[in-house]
Amino acid sequence: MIELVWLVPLLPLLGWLIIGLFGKRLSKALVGAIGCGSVLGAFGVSIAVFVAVAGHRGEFGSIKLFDWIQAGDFTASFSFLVDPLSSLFLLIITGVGFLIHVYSTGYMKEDEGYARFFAYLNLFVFFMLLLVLGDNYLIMFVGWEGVGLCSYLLIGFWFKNTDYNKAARKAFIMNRIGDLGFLLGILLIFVTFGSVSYESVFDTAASPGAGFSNNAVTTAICLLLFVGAMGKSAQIPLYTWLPDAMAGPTPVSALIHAATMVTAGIYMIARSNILYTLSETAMTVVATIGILTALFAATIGIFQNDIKKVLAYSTVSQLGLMFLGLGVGAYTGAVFHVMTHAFFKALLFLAAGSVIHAMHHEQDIRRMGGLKKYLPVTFATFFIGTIAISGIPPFAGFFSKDEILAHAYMHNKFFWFLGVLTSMMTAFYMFRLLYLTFYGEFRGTEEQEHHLHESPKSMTVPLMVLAGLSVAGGFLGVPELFAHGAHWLHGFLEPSFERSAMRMYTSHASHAEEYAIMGFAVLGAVAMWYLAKKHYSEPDNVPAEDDEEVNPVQKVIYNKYYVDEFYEAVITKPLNRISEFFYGIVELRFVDAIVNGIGDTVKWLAGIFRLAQTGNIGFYIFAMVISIVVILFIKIM
Amino acid sequence: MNTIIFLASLGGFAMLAEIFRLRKLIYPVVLLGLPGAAAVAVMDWNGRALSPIFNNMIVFDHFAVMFSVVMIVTLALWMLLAHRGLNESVTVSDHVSLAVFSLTGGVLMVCYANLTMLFLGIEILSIPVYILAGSNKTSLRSNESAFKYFLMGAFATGFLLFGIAMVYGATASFDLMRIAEAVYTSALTSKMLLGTGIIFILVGMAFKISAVPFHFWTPDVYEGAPTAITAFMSTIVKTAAIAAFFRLFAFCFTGEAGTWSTIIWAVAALTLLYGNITAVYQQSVKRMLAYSSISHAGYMLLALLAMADTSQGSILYYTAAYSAGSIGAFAVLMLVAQAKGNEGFDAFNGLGRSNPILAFVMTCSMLSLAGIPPMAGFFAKYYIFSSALDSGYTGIVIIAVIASLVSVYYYLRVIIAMYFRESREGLTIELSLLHQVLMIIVTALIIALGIFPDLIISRL
Amino acid sequence: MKNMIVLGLIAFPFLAALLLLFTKSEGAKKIAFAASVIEFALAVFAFAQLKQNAVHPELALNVPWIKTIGVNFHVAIDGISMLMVLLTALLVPFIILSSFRSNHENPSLFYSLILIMQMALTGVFTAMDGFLFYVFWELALIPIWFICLMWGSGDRARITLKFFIYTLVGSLFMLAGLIYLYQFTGSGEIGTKEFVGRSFDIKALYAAGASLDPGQQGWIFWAFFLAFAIKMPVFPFHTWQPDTYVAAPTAGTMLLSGIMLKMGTYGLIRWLLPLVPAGVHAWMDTAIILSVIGIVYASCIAIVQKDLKRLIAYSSIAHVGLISAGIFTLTAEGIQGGLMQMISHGINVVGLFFIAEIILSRTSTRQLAELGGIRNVEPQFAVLFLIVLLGSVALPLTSGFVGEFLLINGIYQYSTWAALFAGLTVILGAVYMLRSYQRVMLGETNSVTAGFAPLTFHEKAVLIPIVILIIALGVYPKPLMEIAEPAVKQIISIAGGIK
Amino acid sequence: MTIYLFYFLSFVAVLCALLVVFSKSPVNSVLFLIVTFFAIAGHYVLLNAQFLAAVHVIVYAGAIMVLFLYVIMMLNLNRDVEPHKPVALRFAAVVAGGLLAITLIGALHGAETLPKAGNVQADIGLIENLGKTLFNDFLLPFEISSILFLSAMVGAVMLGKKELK
Amino acid sequence: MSAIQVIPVHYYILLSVVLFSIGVLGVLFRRNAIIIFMCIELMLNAANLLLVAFSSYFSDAGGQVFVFFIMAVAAAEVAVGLAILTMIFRNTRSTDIDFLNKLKW
Repeated sequence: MIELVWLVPLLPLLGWLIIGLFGKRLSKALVGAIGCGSVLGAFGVSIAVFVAVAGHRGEFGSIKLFDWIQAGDFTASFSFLVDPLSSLFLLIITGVGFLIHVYSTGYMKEDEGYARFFAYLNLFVFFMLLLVLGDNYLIMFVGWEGVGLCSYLLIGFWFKNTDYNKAARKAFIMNRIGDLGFLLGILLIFVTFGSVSYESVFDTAASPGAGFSNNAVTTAICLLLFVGAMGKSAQIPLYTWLPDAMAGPTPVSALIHAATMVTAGIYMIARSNILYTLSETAMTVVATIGILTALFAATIGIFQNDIKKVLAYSTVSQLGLMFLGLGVGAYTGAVFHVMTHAFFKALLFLAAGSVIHAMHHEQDIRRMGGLKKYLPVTFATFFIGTIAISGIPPFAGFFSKDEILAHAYMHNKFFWFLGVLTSMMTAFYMFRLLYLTFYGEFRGTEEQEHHLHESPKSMTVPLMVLAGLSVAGGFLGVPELFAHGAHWLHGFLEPSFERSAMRMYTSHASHAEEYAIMGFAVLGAVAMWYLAKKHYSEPDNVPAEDDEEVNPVQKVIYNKYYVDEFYEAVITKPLNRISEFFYGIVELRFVDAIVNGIGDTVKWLAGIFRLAQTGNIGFYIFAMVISIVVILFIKIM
Repeated sequence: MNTIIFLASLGGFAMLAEIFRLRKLIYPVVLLGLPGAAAVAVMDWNGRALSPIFNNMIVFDHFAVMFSVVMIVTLALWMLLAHRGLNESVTVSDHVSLAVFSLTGGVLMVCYANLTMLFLGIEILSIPVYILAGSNKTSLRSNESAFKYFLMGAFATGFLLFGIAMVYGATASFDLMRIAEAVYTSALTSKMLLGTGIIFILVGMAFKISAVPFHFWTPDVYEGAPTAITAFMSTIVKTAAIAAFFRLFAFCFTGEAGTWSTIIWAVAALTLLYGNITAVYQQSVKRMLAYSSISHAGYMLLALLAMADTSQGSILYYTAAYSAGSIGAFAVLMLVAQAKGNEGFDAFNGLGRSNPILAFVMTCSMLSLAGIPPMAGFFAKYYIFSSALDSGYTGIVIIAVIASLVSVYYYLRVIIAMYFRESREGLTIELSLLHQVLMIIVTALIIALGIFPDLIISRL
Repeated sequence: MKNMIVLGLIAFPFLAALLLLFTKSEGAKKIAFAASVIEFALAVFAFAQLKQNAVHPELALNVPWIKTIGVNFHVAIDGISMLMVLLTALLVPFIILSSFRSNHENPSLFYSLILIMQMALTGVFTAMDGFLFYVFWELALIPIWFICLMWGSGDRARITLKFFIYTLVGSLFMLAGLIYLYQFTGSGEIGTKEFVGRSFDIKALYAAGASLDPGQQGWIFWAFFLAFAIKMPVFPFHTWQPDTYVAAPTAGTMLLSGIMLKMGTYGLIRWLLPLVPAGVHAWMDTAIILSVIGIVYASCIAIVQKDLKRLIAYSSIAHVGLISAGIFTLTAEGIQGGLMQMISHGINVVGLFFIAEIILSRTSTRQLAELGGIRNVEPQFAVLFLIVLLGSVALPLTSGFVGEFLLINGIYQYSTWAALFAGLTVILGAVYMLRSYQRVMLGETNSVTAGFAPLTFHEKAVLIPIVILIIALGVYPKPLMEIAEPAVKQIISIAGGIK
Repeated sequence: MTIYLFYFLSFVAVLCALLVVFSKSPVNSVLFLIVTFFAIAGHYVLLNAQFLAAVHVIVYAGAIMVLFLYVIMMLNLNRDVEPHKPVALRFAAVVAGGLLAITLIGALHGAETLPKAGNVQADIGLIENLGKTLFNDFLLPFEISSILFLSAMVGAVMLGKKELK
Repeated sequence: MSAIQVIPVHYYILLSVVLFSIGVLGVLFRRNAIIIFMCIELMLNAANLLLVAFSSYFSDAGGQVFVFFIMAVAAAEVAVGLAILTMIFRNTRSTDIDFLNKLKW
């Protein structure tokens, strides 16, 4: 079965080609059908592949399509690796992707760029699949850059708006900064291991006595790769693009900037787990950056008023948690969280999209309120999503987050503490969002109120499916604590992490500790729920307008700690100034001036020299005689 | 030897024909006679004159034959170039005979084996040119040109003669072989005498090839003389002079190279820099070509300086390429100046559109003079540089390279004027048949010599 | 007979040019286009022939030319040459086609100059004799100079003069180097059996170069490097380039940037690396540093450019800096990447300049500030532009990526820091390219761009194949990489790798 | 005796040469030059070049100088009012000429060590000997010089005659 | 008895040099073209004197024969030169070389 895995990326690619080339001439319905159908087909094949992988025979391996780049010692073939990790991601991407496609047929119905939108989405799915399917780092890089491109295209989907274009550009360029790190990482891998294919790299790295354990090179590789992950998965310091990326249509935010693309960094590290396992430094860095990002983004999330921005910071924060998981060796947990996060975050975004759709593209929660009665399905699903993300059992978020926090606890108590703090903040701002949006009185214009309506089926059905998944998805990874072998995912992913598992010192916490950890987290979440409910049910506590005075701390946080401004001042402006300097001074006044100066000097000399030609014979002969005298004089000397 | 007789007779015919009312015949006979002269010269290729004849007066070795052929062909082309002026003039007899006599002098200068012959050759070459430069009698510029040329030429001759006298004092002979032997074996009455004599001869020769600082006459004379005569001066006179220079110094004064090579080095460097740089400023194409002619003397001196095995071949090729390019350039210049009444760069404006053929020939000539492949001028420069580098003269080659870069500027200026600048009056210049023939031959020569340099260099 | 292919490749454009000149036909552009297509077919035929002869991968012709000084008309096509010839033969039809709309005055001259240029370029890429190489090298300068001078715009007299003299400066240094090397060719006493005459043959020159002591090799290195560095151009020898690109007519700019620039990079591979290995080893650091500085410097300057064509010109400097840095690493990856990038850059930059031309011809401006919103009017054009642009920023699965990746790979093997700075092109390239794309294509339509006419058939006929090539070569570069590999290995074995 | 004659002739030659340069009237210059030529002819006689001395007098004093005089008369240049160069230039001219003489003498330093001539053939300057040399060894230049005269003749006529138009 | 046996040859060299230099001096000193021609003749005569001196010194008739040729050439040159001068005089009414500077730079 897995030999057919090439169909998975191929179908969206074909979808893209057909829609891209003929989209204008096809009806919207047909475009939607092709767009969704191709992903659905891919989903079908993915299921088959997944089943084959998960089945008893445990089929996995590498499928080579063709040689791609070969030069000197460097070889990279276009081949796909099917293993539990990639098959799981296939499923997430095509599954969630399909739902979002379906959702989009409703959400984008009125848009003139309908066909273009689906073409981009299909292209994105193709690249995302390539990213996870590649059997070497270079193919991953292909997908990596490809999704970046699609992200750029989709953020700037409404290209008439200059701000959106700027956001798109920012996303692309920040990603490229990360990509450079990734690229250098790949090159270091090649230089070190003589190959970029996972199989041989990991085998070499893992082989005992090869000396890659806690070796500076390994650390360097890991850190360089992590730079790439920082860019793609929006970690400090390369996270600022993600909130801005909300300029794109909401399904895009759901698919790319929540469920799939941004988790590519996690996939990469999970894929390279052995390398990270070998380098404690790298692990620590990953964990530290992860938890810091999580905490940092969570604080910002508390004070945001744009429904999508809140979700965006929440995404950044959740991604940080996943990195924490990776950093503390909870590879399965991180991947698990990727999956559950894909469910509930996609759900949240889509539900938010539904709200925005109903509100005629109003995104400010200060203009919402009391939407529960107008948008019952949306509310219900959003509610589920909120509970799930807050980590309240038995919803999906609880299990995955718990696994990460448990590992963090074993690893470093302080990380755990911060993790719990983050988790609590998450619960707080999510419920804040929920209450501000759906409870209380409607605060928008009358016209908006007049038009409020529940979204069409094409949008609500995916919401319901995702809600279902958010509820049930967690049961794939029930902690061992409750039943032996309950953690199905752990068993399933084992082959992908077995190299790491062999060298990871795993100390299990006692049952009591585990219960305590769980209880602590759940208690915190529920407390926050209560707090948010209490605070934001009051109409007076609706957040202040932008021009109102607020206390300084709140202002700093509301303005995202002025990080964008800081980057502007430290990077963008100096770059422009250096460029101007290069062009205005170095290029024109110096390099080119020297070249021109040589020419001008010759002309100037010509003007001087010609004066010797006075036209006077007396002078000519005089000059000749003097020349002869000089020659004779030199001869005598 | 036969060549000299043939040419002298041709000149004599041109002189006398008028008396017998055969004026109409002068031009065609001489024009057709010149290829005959070239053929006669070629027949001497392996003739009895390979070693000196007439009591060691002249020698018709390969060097002499090839340079003679180059000059004779150049004169034939020159006849085509000047055909209108010659045929319309009542003085056709004078002009043609003087030109042919001058050529005879040139041939003498490439085949002499005795300083007497060198001296006579120089004078026979120069005196007709003094006259021709002033042949536009009513033009003050032409007068001035003739006068300057004559006066300074005579002055330089004084130095040459004094030098010859000193060399005679040192070696007791005018015979090149005997001098060479004496120089080589140091069988001299006085080394000082020889050295100073060589310097004086060098001054006289440097004057003839217009090397800095003995070049002062060149721009003024070239500018003032009728354009056709300028073409004559810058090709045949220069070829003869450099060949004579080379024969004397490379064959005869070799043993004293220590005395003169430094001087030539300095002279060549000055010539290259001064000629090329000053040309940049010029507003008149004719005067620019004069400076360019100065600078080309510098390149030729490089080959003399090198004294490598390839030097002869390189000078020969250089003169051939340079003559072809110059004839082309002067031909176009003459036609354009006649039509526009002005010799400035702006006279060439718009020529690319109004007269593509002339513009093309001019382009080839300019590129050739600038030394851009595949034109002949490129290989010429290449071969010279190669000879010089072969002998270890890296420094001067670098100067020459820089100088030729400068030269590109002013040569291209002409091309830019032709193809880029617009001209208000779209003057069409009618080309006579002979001019067309000239244009074709010159272009073919420039390109063919450039592509097949073996045609010439393998001969020496 | 098969060896006559090489001659055919060189001679055919020239004959076609002569025909054009003398027919003065009104349909000059069509004849020229047909000729260039035939030439392309010839090149493809040669490619096929070469592939079959994997053991002896050379189509060669060697006849004496200037016997006196040991110059032969030695032209040959090995893998490296093949790629370059193919690139030339591929781009010229596009270039000719792209100028169909321009209605140049005196078309027969215009197109014959292009074809003569093609002859010279093909000659440069196939010459295996130093002298011949130099002659073709210079010969290529004349037609392009005339094209720029006669059909260019702006202050072109001054600019093209600077261009001509500047490039000639380098060439003459190279000539000096060639002559110097030439003196060390040949061996044995004249007249004896062991006597071998001096020669400009590439093998003889290689041997002569290797026999020099490292100091001398260093001088030779600079003599050649200057020529190539100016031609490419590498910082700080680049200042002729932006002005010239802007002043030249678009066909000229395409020739300059698409093909002529590759003369320099090709020269590095064929003539510099194997010629003076010790010199290269002594100076490669400097060369790489200059190239890398050029990458960052030109990228930065491109960011603040206001004129689209000038922006592309600076981007070209940045790209070529990467190529040159990669080649100088003496790694197979670097050189193969360089070759790949030459092809890719050639295709890309032709596309970019054509796009600039399309915009200029419709809006009469290239100022970024005045444009905007073209995408609203002409979405198809926007897509084509975007793909070319992505090729230029080396997005994977475009041809640009293969080359750029291998180049950075090679540079990385040489030095991590160099790779880091060279890699900045990944970021800065995106910055200036996206900036220009946004300014030109996105945003609201304004009065300048409102009447943007749809692409004509000819324009599509150029852009679409270019776009297809960009993607196709990015996905499946193997045939090109394969054919160059043996030749590259040979070059490296002569030059000596860094390991 | 000979040496005194030599000194005398040399003194006359140099003095008159200087007077050629410094005298105001062109005619005076011509006359001084003729005297110089005679002095030089005297040297020739001393050097046993009797025939040459005769020819010298005939050609130079007789032909060339007459030609000069003729032209001066014809152009009516015999006035004392010839404008002089500025003093500075004249001074520079004297300096340059002096420098030339000095450096030239310096360059020829060492020639005074030349031995005196031993037995010399006294008769080489006689007509017979010169004639033999001229018509044997120097036959070709002798013939060739005819071309020179022809061209000079043609040229002088061409320049001298009035324009027909 | 030839003077050359009594008088050292370098006396003649000195004399020639002095005469030659006076000729050069005259060329530089004067403005009148005719005088300048005459000074050039003086230079030639200096060369002649040197040749004759050496001719006697070497007992070689060649030197004297050479002087014949110089005389011949000098005569021809003077003829041509004076022709040019008369031509100029016809146009400018002057033989002052300082007026002949239309061609310059």
